[in-house]
Amino acid sequence: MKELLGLPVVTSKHGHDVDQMILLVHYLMLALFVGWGLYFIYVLFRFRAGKNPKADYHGTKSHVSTYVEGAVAVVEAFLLIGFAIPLWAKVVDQLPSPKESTQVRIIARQFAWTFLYAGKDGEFSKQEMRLVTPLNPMGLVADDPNGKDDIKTDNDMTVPVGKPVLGYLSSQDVIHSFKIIAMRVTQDAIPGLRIPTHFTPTQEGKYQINCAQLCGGGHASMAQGYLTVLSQPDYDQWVAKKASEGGGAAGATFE
Amino acid sequence: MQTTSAHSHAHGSDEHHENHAHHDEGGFLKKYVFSTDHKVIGVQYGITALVFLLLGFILMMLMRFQIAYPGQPIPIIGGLMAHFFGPLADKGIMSPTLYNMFGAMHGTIMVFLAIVPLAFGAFGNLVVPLQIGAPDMAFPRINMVSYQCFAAGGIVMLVSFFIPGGTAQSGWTSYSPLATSVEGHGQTFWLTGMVLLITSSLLGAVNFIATIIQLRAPGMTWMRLPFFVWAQFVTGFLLLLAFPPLEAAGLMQLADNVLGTSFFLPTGLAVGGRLADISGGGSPLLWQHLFWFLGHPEVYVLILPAIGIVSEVVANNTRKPLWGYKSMVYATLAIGFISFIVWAHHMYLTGMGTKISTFFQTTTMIISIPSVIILTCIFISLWGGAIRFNTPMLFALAFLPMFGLGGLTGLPLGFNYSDIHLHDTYYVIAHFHYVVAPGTIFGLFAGIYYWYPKVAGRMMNETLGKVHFWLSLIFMNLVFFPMFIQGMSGMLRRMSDGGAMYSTAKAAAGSIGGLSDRMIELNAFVSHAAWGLALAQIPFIINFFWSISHGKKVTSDNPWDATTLEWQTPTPPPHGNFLKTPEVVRGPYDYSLPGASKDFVPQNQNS
Amino acid sequence: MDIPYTVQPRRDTGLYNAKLGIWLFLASEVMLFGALFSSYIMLRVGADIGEWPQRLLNVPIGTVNTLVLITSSVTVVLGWAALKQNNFARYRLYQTITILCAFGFVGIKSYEYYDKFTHYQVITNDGKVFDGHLIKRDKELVVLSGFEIDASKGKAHGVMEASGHGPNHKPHKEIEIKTSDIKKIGNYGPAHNTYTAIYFTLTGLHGLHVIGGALVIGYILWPGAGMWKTDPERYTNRVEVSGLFWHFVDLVWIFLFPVLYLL
Amino acid sequence: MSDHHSHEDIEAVKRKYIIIFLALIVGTVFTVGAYFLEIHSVALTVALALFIASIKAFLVAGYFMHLMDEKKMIYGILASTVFFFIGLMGLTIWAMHDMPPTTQFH
Ligand code: HEA
Ligand code: HEA
Ligand code: CUA
Ligand SMILES: [Cu+2]
Repeated sequence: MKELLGLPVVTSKHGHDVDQMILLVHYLMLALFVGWGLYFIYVLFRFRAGKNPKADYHGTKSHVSTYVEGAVAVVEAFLLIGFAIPLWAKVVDQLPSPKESTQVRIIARQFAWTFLYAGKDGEFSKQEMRLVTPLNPMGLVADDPNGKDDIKTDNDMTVPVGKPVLGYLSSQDVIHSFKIIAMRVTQDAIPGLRIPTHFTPTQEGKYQINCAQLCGGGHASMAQGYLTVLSQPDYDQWVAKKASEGGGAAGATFE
Repeated sequence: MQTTSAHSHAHGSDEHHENHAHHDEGGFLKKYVFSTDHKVIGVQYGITALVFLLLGFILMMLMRFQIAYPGQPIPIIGGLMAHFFGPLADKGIMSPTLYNMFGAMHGTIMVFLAIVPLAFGAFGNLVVPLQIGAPDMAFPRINMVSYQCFAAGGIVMLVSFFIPGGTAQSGWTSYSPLATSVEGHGQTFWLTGMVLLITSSLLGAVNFIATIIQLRAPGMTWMRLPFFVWAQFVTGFLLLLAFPPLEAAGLMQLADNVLGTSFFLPTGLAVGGRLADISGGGSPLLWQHLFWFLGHPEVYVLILPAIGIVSEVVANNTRKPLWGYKSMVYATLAIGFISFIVWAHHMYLTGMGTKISTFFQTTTMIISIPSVIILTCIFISLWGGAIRFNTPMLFALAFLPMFGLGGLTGLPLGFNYSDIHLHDTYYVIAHFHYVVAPGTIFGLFAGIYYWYPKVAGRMMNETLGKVHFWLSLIFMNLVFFPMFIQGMSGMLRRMSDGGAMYSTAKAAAGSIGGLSDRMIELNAFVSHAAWGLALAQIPFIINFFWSISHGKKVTSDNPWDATTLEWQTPTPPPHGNFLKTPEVVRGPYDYSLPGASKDFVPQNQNS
Repeated sequence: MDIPYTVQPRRDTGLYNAKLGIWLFLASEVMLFGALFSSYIMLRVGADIGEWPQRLLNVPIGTVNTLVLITSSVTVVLGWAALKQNNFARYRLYQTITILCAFGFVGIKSYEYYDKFTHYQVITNDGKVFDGHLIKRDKELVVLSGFEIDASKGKAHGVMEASGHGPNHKPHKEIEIKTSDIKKIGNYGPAHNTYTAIYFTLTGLHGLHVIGGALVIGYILWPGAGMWKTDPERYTNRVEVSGLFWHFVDLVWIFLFPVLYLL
Repeated sequence: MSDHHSHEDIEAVKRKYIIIFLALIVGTVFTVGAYFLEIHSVALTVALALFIASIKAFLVAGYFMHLMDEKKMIYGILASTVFFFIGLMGLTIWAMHDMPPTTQFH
């Protein structure tokens, strides 16, 4: 059935739940559509004027329809309480502990993605929106010692496999939306807010990052960003390399 | 006033002639342009809206070319576009910016300038006063002003295409900060146009509600109202109470654009210099809340009148009463109420917490139940009928599964957890087009074929009508069904290249999760189907104009053997509608009443 | 053709058309002002600490304007009551007062607007913030009558502390600033911050309602007065309906005044 | 008008209007008085101001606009309007506050 729906590959832990949920809803839809569809065709055939010239003023007295409506309500309640609400709470409110996850600040702009890693100390530089200038589009506080070892990359988000990724999404200009299809992640990046989002990749590889929210003339081609999922040792190497390249200063200084 | 009588062209009733003559004479302008007669205004609304419907469709056909063949010049009219839009359509190639403009205007035109005026303005004006037995609307002059505001709003929107910098380009949703950060004055025009359109709708809504409450003929109790009138009544309330917040939001965004305020602009924006010295402190989400507070009730504004039309046509052509009329009325009222508290299901992915999204998805699921009830009632009404398959009925019948499909696919969007994958994909596009295109538009087509003889005195051609129906049905599905498949595979909406940049072919070698070739190929398929859909409208357009003068003349005032009051007037109804105020003695759908001499008993007749 | 119930109420609803119409219209107005009011609260709650000016407006002036509007409201009902007693002259007197009040209200509001448009805030290159009324502005020099404010607690907070209008009134002094030292200069117009933005939007829209209402009342009072002779009942209805609108405008102000001036 | 007032009725009504007018003035004076007294609890000032404003609004709507003896239909319309207004304001405020942790910058 999932193949029939045409759901694409899924490579994150919670992604399977998303697919499961989509599947269940489609079962309900299919049942209703096929059920009523068959009824519909039958009725049109059986009660055509040619065959049934005299209509019945009262119609049917059956209560089946009430049961069907009741059943729809029950199934919807079941999907809500059993799936949507608790699962949503898990992806939205119950964030993984920062210590055990790869933390990344994701900053969208027209039309590219910037990623900020906390570096060795595990602490990000402070950000204050009133400090934003074209030279300091993230509003980083320049003399914050935590920022000295931050790592900044453009369009390159690299994370280790099997470990939760905790992203903090914000935007410099207009609203964008951070979407990785295979990870079943979609989250708007809204200027003025810093919205957490998390997922646990289960498969190494390279994934295109989509921008799902209309963000201007370049929206369709905001496609240079990639998520690279590496094994832990490869990831450690990548971090070391980046830290040496950027001289640890990439985060805080822009001048 | 108990004796509301009127004179008519056909049956000039003499003693009133002198008092009322001056209403009718007064030249072409007074009669067709500045008329206060609800039927003339209805026709004005109808024609204008149909023209906009066509225009919205044309914009989309051009966009579909761009989606199917990104980067290629548009054949035939490419040169013309280059002439009008300059660098935006260089060498006849539609630029992404122009694509965004057309997209925003397609949505705006279709929703606010085509469907609402057609469903509410045109059908409401033409049919509601007749069905309740009223001589006109409660406020005829306000009715005229309402149309004029609509026309003015439409003109502002049209003009905006040709101003330097072009028209609005931030989607019909006009999210801030994008809507404020783009160059040019397109958005300012859009907002001005919207304020006019909203004013028009508000005036219309006041008028409709007052008319339905006050001008019902004697004996026309609430539960004897035709279902169509109920649908329009609830629609009126939706417009009346949901539109003002968008008007407020529109004024605020206008201030952001023109006066440099920061209602929807947060501190620390760094959009390429343009917003450098704003004060900040605003909230982009505030706009979204105010927009969708209208946006969701608006979708029921689009669907309820269509459901009303379908109900009328189904009752008439099954020759039996609507099954569960009362539950349908209560369900409609329930939809009206609940539709005000579901809006944030469009905003699940703006960073909503669990509690609030639980609230909104619960209300979203609750509102699907009355829709199910209405549809079920119409389905069951078919049971035991003597179904006539004329053109209006075919469209009405096709409406049911099409709306069903659209409505059902609203469910996976309504659960926030499945929306994570489907949000902003073509699945959403397919969902709502199934409700508005083969749904609402089919309902409206049914209404046009059904009430045409009342207005024109002639029937539309059945053969052309059936050709129009079958071709439209087939092509509609060929256009919109593939979009479900594309959406499920993750193809995003509002992509000027149809998602080509995200396809496996264009993405970095070896990357996972791109769109397969098959999805991209579907684009061209869909576009061709859309153009086919356009061809399928030719029989309709011919039929529509040809029948005005050449259609089969109606031989009775009641060609469909219907029960409701609009068929109890002369054809076409004179100014003032009824020769004598009707006295209503029964419910709206006494078809095949046992013991009656004919298979229908009009509302104002004793069997 | 005549539309039923334009004058007499319909039995089962007890209303004549125009009365129902105006109430429906007012319902939509409630949603219009309600949305702006909600926006006010949202912006206020979301404002950074110290960025939302409090007590920026001149309360005595606002109080006078409130009284003006309340007076106009009572003259409207008294005028209507006079008509009910067939006393047209008395009605005309009352409604004339109403219109004068409307003028008064708009006049005072314009003065307040003028005051805000000449009230400037200047930020210098070395980060100092000055606030006051503009006395002079030319190529070299800007002269303000006001204060330097301590911006460390937020620009708006500083204004509150130093405010010339509020309870803790401080004397103004003349400040001269070289134009070349100025980083940013702007008046307290709508663009100043979200408070002034919503202030101007709310009061501006309200002011338009006052003007619109006065025009309608004035139309009924003078050019449209002929109807009193031909159809007095309908005329009285018109007066009642325009009065309902006018009271609504008053009602909006009853909420705007404490919210904008006092909080 | 169906509810025909006799002349004496009208006199009584006019007296009522004057009393309400005075009450409105007193309300205004109280509100402003509270302001100059400088109650230091912001919440209290807000509550007081809005409380007085509500009373004033009730007087204007109830008597000047004759809502006190208006018809069912009008009540129905206004009740649903109030319901939707509360929905608009309440749900929006709620939505702005129920966001995942760390979403707000400050
Ligand atoms: C007329 C228009 C209309 C209608 C009626 C609906 C009806 C519904 N809509 Fe839709 N919707 C839109 C127009 C409409 N929508 C538009 C325009 C958008 C996109 C806006 C944008 O972003 O640009 C949208 C987007 C949209 C979203 C946001 C998606 C996203 O952006 O991620 C959601 C989410 O909850 C949603 C849900 C629903 C639901 C639950 C219903 C329910 O009311 C549906 C209830 C109906 C049923 C459940 C059907 C009952 C069927 C049967 C009983 C059996 C049928 C069987 C046969 C016929 C054989 N809609
Ligand atoms: C009521 C609303 C409505 C209607 C009816 C339609 C109708 C159609 N829409 Fe539209 N659409 C929207 C509302 C609507 N749309 C909205 C809101 C959006 C989102 C915009 C955004 O992203 O901001 C959208 C977006 C949208 C997209 C996505 C674009 C993108 O994301 O990049 C596409 C893609 O194919 C599309 C296609 C179509 C097609 C093929 C039709 C066809 O069904 C059209 C069929 C039309 C007819 C059949 C017309 C018949 C007319 C006549 C017969 C005229 C007769 C005239 C006389 C007699 C004078 N629409
Ligand atoms: Cu960024 Cu779309
Ligand atoms: Cu919706």
